[in-house]
Amino acid sequence: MIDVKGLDKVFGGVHAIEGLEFSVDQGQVYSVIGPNGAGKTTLFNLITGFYTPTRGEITLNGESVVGMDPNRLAERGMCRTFQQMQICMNMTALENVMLGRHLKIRSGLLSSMFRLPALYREERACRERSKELMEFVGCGNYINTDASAMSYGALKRLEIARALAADPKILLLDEPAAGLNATETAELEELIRKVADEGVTVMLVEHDMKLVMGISDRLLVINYGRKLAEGTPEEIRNNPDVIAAYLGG
Amino acid sequence: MAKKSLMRRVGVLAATLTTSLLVSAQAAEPIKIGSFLSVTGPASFLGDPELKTLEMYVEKINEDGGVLGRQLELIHYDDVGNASSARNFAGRLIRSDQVDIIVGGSTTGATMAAVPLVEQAGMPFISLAGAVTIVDPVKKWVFKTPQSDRMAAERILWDMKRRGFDKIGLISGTGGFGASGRKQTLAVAEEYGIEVVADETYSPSDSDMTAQLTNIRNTDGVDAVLNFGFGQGPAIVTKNYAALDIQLPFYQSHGVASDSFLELAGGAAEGLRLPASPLLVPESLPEGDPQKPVVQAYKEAYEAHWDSSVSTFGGYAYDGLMLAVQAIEAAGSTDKEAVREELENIMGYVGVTGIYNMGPDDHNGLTPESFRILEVQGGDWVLVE
Amino acid sequence: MFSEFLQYLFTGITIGATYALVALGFTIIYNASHVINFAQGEFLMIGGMGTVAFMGLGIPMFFAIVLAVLLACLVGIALQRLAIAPAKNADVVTLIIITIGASIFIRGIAQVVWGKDYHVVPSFSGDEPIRLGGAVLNTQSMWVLSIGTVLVVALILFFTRTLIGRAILGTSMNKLAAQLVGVKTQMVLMLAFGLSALLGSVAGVTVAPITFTAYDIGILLALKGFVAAALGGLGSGLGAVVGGILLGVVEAMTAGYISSEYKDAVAFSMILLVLFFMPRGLFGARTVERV
Amino acid sequence: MFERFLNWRMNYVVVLAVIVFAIPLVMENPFYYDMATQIAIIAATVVGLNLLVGYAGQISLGHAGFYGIGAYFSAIATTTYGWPPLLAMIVAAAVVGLVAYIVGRPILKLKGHYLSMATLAVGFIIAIIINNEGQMTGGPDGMPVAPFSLFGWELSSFGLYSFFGMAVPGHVAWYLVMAVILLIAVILAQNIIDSPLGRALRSIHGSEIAARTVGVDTARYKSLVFVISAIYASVMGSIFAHFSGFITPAIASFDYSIVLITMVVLGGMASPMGVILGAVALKLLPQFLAGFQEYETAVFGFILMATMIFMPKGFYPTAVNFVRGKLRKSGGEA
Repeated sequence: MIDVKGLDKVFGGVHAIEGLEFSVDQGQVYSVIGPNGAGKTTLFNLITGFYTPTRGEITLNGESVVGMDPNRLAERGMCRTFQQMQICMNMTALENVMLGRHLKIRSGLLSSMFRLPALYREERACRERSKELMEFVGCGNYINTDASAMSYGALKRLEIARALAADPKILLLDEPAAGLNATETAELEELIRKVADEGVTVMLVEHDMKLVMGISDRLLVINYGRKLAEGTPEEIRNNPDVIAAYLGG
Repeated sequence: MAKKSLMRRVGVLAATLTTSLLVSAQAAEPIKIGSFLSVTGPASFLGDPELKTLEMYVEKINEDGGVLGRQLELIHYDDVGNASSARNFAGRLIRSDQVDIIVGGSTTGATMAAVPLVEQAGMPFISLAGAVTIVDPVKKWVFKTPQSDRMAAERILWDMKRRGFDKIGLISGTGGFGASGRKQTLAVAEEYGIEVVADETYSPSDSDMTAQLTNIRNTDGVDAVLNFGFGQGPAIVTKNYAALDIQLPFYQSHGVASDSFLELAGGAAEGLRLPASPLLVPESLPEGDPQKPVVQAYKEAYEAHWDSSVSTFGGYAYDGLMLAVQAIEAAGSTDKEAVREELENIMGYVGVTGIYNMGPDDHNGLTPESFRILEVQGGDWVLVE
Repeated sequence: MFSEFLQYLFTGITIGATYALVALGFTIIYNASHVINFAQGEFLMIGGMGTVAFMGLGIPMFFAIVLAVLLACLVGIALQRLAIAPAKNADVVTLIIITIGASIFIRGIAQVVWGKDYHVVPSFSGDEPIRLGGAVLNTQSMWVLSIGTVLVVALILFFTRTLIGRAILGTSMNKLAAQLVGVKTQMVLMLAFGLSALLGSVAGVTVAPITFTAYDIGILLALKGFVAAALGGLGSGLGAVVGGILLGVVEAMTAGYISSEYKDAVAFSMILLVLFFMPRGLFGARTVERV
Repeated sequence: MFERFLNWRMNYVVVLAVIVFAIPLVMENPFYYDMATQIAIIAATVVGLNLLVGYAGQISLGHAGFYGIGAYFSAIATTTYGWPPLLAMIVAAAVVGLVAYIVGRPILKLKGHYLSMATLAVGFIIAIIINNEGQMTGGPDGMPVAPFSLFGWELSSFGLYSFFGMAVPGHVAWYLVMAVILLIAVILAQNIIDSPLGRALRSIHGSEIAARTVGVDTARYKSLVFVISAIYASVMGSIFAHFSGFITPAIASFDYSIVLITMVVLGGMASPMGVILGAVALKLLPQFLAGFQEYETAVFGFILMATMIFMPKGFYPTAVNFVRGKLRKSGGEA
């Protein structure tokens, strides 16, 4: 589904990502791990169009997506969450999720201004679907709450609900478990599994090894922007380079 | 100084309040004179002396028993030089305060913005602003006291022609006054057989006009230079003119006819000429001049009352108020149609600015000759004749 | 031909130096607090009008200038304490409106206290201009340029060589970190406003002999200063100077060679073009969007 | 029932309608109508500007420029060339929309102070052109404008009209027409806010990054709302020109842009009722301050500054929150 070849990103002379190559298949849960500052978030930003690679090729379903804006990638079924959450605090929780369905709505300016019946129907469907999703991620009791009044853990789930609202084919989650307690993490693991079961490809950046090892189909380990290892959780667990990097370095 | 005038104003207010209380017991309703002026903002040098003049003479007239046995009441608003506010205040005067006549409008923009309202409401309106568009074409209810900028242009060109200049360089401000003056100068130049060979402008808030003046200096065959503008701009032009050491005769418009211009421009103003009201040179007027006593009286009264020197602009307000009073007296009432007619009938009224001869097709009543040509000599105005 | 060009250049540099000084004032405050202070022009006004007022009391020019500058600094500090600090977490637009309100307030007070007339501040060294290659240059322009240069150099030294200067820069980069290492950020912000007022009022006195001075002189100068600062790149001292001079020269050249009516329009179009191609001005910090 | 009304998105429009239509029952003075009509015109302008500033979070310090183009286009087309006013207004709106689209595309890539700078520059250029093209616009002294007329029916503040047999003086007629236009402007704006489009706009304010990840074409939406707000300004400019009968370049000036944005911020960003009250306050303040004579400027500046310092969210949202807090508190106690 995603193929990355010879990916380089240089910030002011520093290689944040260097010569990275990997591919993610449809329906996989694919995790990227590595020490802090290894370039995981940079990699996500490159894939989702927030950064433009210095060199290299990224293809999504065979189409090159280098230099494509995030909103155009969203049109191709890619959606993501952020390590530093991006929630619209000026809106309610439900509106945030409804925003996720932006691309599903066809009504334009005129039907908005004059509130034509088509818009009304579409909005009602959108609201229903968004409520379902909030239930699905476990935010059901926050529907009419202002986003600014929600707890950290709830916002994390809300961000996932918003990403899911776009009916993505591929979902990128950047440290979804950061700041969550053990119970919440367990709930999150279950949630990701449910998402993957629905056929959505999931890419994951995460530090919580228990979560990653339990859920991933394949893992990519990077260090200093370079690929250290790639494989199934089992292979990674036994990879001497990885052990050295994590324990020794 | 500002404090002093404030104290004085409070005093005046108290005095008018008590007198009006005493008088109102037996007298009829006061005659309401409405006014909107640019007392603050970029045109405050117009509105400030105008308001001072109106306040002072309304008080004086009331002390002398008022008009038609009724007291005058001045209702004034500050339009800050903004035409939209001027329009709103004109509306307030007409509809809310229900004044009997309006004397005001410091700038042409403010005046013209109020014109549709006064015309529709049928309110006699004496403007204190300069542009010829105010009275040309004639508007039924609108009069004005200052000479038109067209007359200023004519007078300047007349003096230039007299001195044998054929080609002139023009520099003007892009504000209302300068832009209108430029238009009128270009329009009348041909009549006088004068060619405008350089035409430059500056924005009213510019701080240096050297570049424009350099262009004029480098134009071939320029005999004299004219600057049309008001505010501090012309003073900067004058300074730059001197600094560039341009030796050509220099003219300014009546827009700078005040002592404060001399203060700002200093020695750089030496030798320049401009058309102005005789107010700046009352002493040099010949004995037989009918305007001499009027001008002297106004100057003395103003300077004694306000402790600051007179400007031409205050004179416009003086004439406006006096014309209003004369028309009301002639009409014998404040009936608007009657007052308007009497304004139109004013003949031979000797004012500070000139001698007014109104008529159905002349709502200004002045001639270019009412402008005196002055020259700056030794840091003071001198009458050239 | 050449003398014409030289004349336009001199004019442009003189006006530009004024803009540059105002832009520097913006820069100092922007660097310390990320606030664009629309009351910056009022500091210039206080410098000029204050000098006139104190001289009117019979105080010799030099001391009158010192008093005016002190007055401006006080106003600057008061502005920070009383208006900016209480609204610390407000929106960009809200802060803009607060500083606009402050500028109207200061102007209103000045108009009551000092009156509405324009005033002259005498040139520092006479009115006799310098002649150079067929063009003339006011001695006061030389003063503007040299005082401007001295101020710029002093500022650079201040920000790089002194502890307080570095504290101001540190506060701008990361307020929390600065607090952690013991910088009293409130103190630093007050200092930045005071410094900006000092710069503005000195500029105000220096240009007053050329532009005259009045209670409302600050409006336009602040606007042009903001334009210059944005052109050069907000927060960059070098940008402020280059932006100011560039703006002045473009204005003078346009007035000289193209059209004096449209010189301001040409200047504003230039800003737009620069911003289209360099969204952070000529020397503004290039930052990477963090997500 | 009352509960439902409280939660209804358009509830304030009903309140507004009641207020604006109750005014003729209690107000007589024609001057007050004159002011009320102008307030309605300017309120509708800032309701449009609020879509850009309050909802999409983009600053414009040049909006008076669009207002000015609308006013001058209508003035010149009707007065000089004799176009029907409605046609002139529509064409003006189209022209302004086009101008806003062309300049908006590149400008709206800028952020924060740079965006304010660029919009300021656009506004200034428009004002300079209006000021300098005196042949067409009358230059700095302004130009007269023909009264508004529709199919031979002329609307003038000094006319007399009959409405279902009731005699309606011109100033009341103008006021009522403008009140209806204001309500329409508010309803259209509220519809936009409550639509998916409005959600996308608000998301740009809330988090542009979030907006982009869910597929909002932020550049397109920003220029769309810029165009909409510019068209609001243009139409209101056209109406003002006809109402006022005389316009000067001051209505396109930087000062006026500042007045517009101040109304938005003062009343309360992202709150249509707030910005309307902002317009009311800022328009009436000079009339009240007229009594302060030379202190007027200082008092005005002080009020502006103090309001923003103590109510940075604008006075309407602050007041609403205050009342809500009180209600909640008293509810809790009961």
